[in-house]
Amino acid sequence: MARIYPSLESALDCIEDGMAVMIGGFGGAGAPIELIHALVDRFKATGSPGNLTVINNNAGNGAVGIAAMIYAGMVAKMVCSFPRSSDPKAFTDRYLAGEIGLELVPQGTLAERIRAGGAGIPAFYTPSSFGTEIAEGKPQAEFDGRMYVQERWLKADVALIKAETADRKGNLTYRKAARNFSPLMAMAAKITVVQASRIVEPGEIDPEIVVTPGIFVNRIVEVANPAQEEALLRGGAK
Amino acid sequence: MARIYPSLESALDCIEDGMAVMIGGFGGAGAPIELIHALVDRFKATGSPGNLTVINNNAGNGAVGIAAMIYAGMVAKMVCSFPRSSDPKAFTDRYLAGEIGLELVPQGTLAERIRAGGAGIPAFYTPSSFGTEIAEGKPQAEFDGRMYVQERWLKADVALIKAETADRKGNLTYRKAARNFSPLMAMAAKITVVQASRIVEPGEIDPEIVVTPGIFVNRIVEVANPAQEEALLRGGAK
Amino acid sequence: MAKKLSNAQIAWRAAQDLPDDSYVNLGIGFPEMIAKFKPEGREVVYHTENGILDFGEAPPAGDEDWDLINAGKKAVTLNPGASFFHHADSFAMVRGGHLDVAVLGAYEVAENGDLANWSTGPGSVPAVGGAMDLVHGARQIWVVTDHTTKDGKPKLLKKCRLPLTGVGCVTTVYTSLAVIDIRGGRFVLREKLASMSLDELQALTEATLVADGTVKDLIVPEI
Amino acid sequence: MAKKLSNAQIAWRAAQDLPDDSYVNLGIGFPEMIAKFKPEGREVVYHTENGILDFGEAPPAGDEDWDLINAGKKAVTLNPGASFFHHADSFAMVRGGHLDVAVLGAYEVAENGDLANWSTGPGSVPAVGGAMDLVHGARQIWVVTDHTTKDGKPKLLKKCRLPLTGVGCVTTVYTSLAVIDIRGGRFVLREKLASMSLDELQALTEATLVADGTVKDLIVPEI
Repeated sequence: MARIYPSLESALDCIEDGMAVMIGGFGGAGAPIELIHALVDRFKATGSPGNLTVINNNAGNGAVGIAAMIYAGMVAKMVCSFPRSSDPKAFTDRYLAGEIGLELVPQGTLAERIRAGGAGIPAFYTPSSFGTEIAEGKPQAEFDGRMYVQERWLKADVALIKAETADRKGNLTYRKAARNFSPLMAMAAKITVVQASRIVEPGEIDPEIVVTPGIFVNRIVEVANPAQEEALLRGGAK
Repeated sequence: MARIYPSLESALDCIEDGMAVMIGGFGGAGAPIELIHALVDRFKATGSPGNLTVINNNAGNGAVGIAAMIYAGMVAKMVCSFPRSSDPKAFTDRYLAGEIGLELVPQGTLAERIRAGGAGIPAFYTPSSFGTEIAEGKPQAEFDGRMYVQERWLKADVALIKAETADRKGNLTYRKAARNFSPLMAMAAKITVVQASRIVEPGEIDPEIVVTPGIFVNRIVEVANPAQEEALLRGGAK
Repeated sequence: MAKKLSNAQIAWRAAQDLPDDSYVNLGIGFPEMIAKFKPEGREVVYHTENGILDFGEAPPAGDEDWDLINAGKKAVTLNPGASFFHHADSFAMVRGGHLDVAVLGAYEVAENGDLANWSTGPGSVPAVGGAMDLVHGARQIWVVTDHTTKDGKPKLLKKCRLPLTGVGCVTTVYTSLAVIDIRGGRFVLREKLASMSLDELQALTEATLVADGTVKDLIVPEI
Repeated sequence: MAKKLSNAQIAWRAAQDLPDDSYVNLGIGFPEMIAKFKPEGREVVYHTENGILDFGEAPPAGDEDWDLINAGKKAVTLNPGASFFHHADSFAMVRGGHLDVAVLGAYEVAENGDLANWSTGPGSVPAVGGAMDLVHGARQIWVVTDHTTKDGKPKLLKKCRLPLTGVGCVTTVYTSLAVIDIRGGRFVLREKLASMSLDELQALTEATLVADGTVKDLIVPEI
């Protein structure tokens, strides 16, 4: 059952060294900047949580958000589809130096693996990546005359996501294309931590328009005027 | 691209003998009664479309909706999870007489197979039905120490569904628990035919609350005050 | 023989164990009755397979909206904080392990946790609904049932004879005579009617009841 | 050598083939340019991997909403009838065969339809994005590309040398010199620049161009 947390720090106290952490967002849209930076601050102050596996479509841009986590040295491995950005230096330098791991997953497969994790589907077949080096070592099978690659579910210890509105029971809505991976990650993590721009009473979100039902949400913290990663970067944030 | 059709008959002219037809609804909620009865009327007048495979959670109740299709003799086989209802005589009599086929599918597997059909996932693994006679003959595999059953996608030639609001580009919303299987069926059928209580201009449905995006919809016909199957039955419809 | 519990009393007893802050699916029919007896102040959100979370009681007769029903096709109402979703999302909740408890009826339960509740074998119309998904999804699977069949034969068996719904899935059985947990492939007796001896209860149970000295009296109110 | 088409002209040519009433995904970068040249009156709905259907042009500078972006992280606007959805639904549209056309860039295309467009091999940071899903999802896969590499080497090959994005997936290639359909494992020349002979074009193409007498002139406006 979802609970409201009084601070970013308290909402994040479930994250420990070595955990797998899903982080919502595609580019800057949906990136939970305040949650991420509170986690970076904790790492800088205490040395923990480090050695994290971070799951996101990208691998950081500039020096904010996931890039700040990478610069801080708390990320051991990225699972993503597209570790490029307008300024991918944080990841690229460490990757080429062999200091950070990379599991490259086609974007649709990444989304489906996360959904599968949340939906109790341990494996599924997809045409994506068949015949490519991404498929090497994975079981393959023919269905109806076409070849497919078996992919496994992807789960995480914690998901950090950004919502537009949350009610006290954990029901969420998102803002525009900031939705992207967040509803899936909320399903696939043991503990889902949400920063919401607005927390309302149960019943204030029409049951017809709930995107993430409260059953998938554990911790909510209100961040009334959240930073937008892309806007930060274009504003020259370092 | 979705098109508005002027009549139930014209919207249904794509249905031919022997087709697989998904029909939305769980119990009476979401059953597209007007589409179904227009199809029954066509069959009674012309003898076609017959020999249909009908995919729905249930197998008809009383003498309306899918039960009317069965009574008319146009259904060769039901694919469903629960062929019981308050009055299942239409199906039960024919089933016990060997006159209609039944593929019994656990409800969650039915939903996931339909979604897989729409999502291009030819097969997936589920724990459901492991160790039961439903799993007999299906591939099974162990993942992370637990056994799972492989299930295949389910597609259809046509889906008949009921929406609350449709815009002219095919975006749909549903009414309460009348949503159930319909968004999945819209994805999994070659042609999706929608009866909508209201057709509006594009832009009148908030992009945030669209449940079925128009890409999954082909034909829309307005049925302004649709019958509700359960209400019909309780009203004594024969 | 001791006076056995009514279905309402079995439902009452199961309801006392509903965890606080939990998501629960009550199977259609008998298990639905549990909602009536939820202890005051305990926060329970109910899930129904057909796409509602946090539904409430039945509306007054005449006020039904037949687009607002549960998996048993009964009219329900919504609590504040309810949500609608499609069937694949609904069973993602089930299969993905997001429910705390699912409660089902049973024809037979075996001591290893096997459940048979969907088919009485050839000659009838089989109907499985969501049961095969629920038994492998929720963290705890409870069964509510009479302790024996109508003609007095055991329903708690060494091995199920009817077609299985799920393998090794049941965690607790609330019967008309006892509360029994399934642990390590054994029926572990937690509570029994005080008016009945262990031997009497064992005589109505095919598999061995493990009673380790902590068996309590099964006490329920008149309902 | 004949004056080759600019990227804008290649995009213009591809845009002329956009089917009416179609759902189209334009890959990030060069393919995005095609939207600018959509013929008047043709109804095309654009899909972007990150969860929007029916988005429109870029907003004026300064009016960007960075929560409203396409897969290339560029700010977009919405057309009436747009919708938002999550990534799994977005790729259900892709993988499930609901898109009519996806347009991608290429490092290499082979005559059997193999595409290499994601990795230049060891030493770089690999990035695949949605390309491996798109190539197996949309009904038609178009490639827009210069006909040769910067140093004049063929990009249309007998067999790809770089890591593959997809096998046998490309249906049409719009290059700076020609329009080529892939049919039956062959490059079938549909159009070429009039200023260039078939032999000259073949010399810049590793695999054989099948020219069956119906080759038309590739005519594009100055842009």
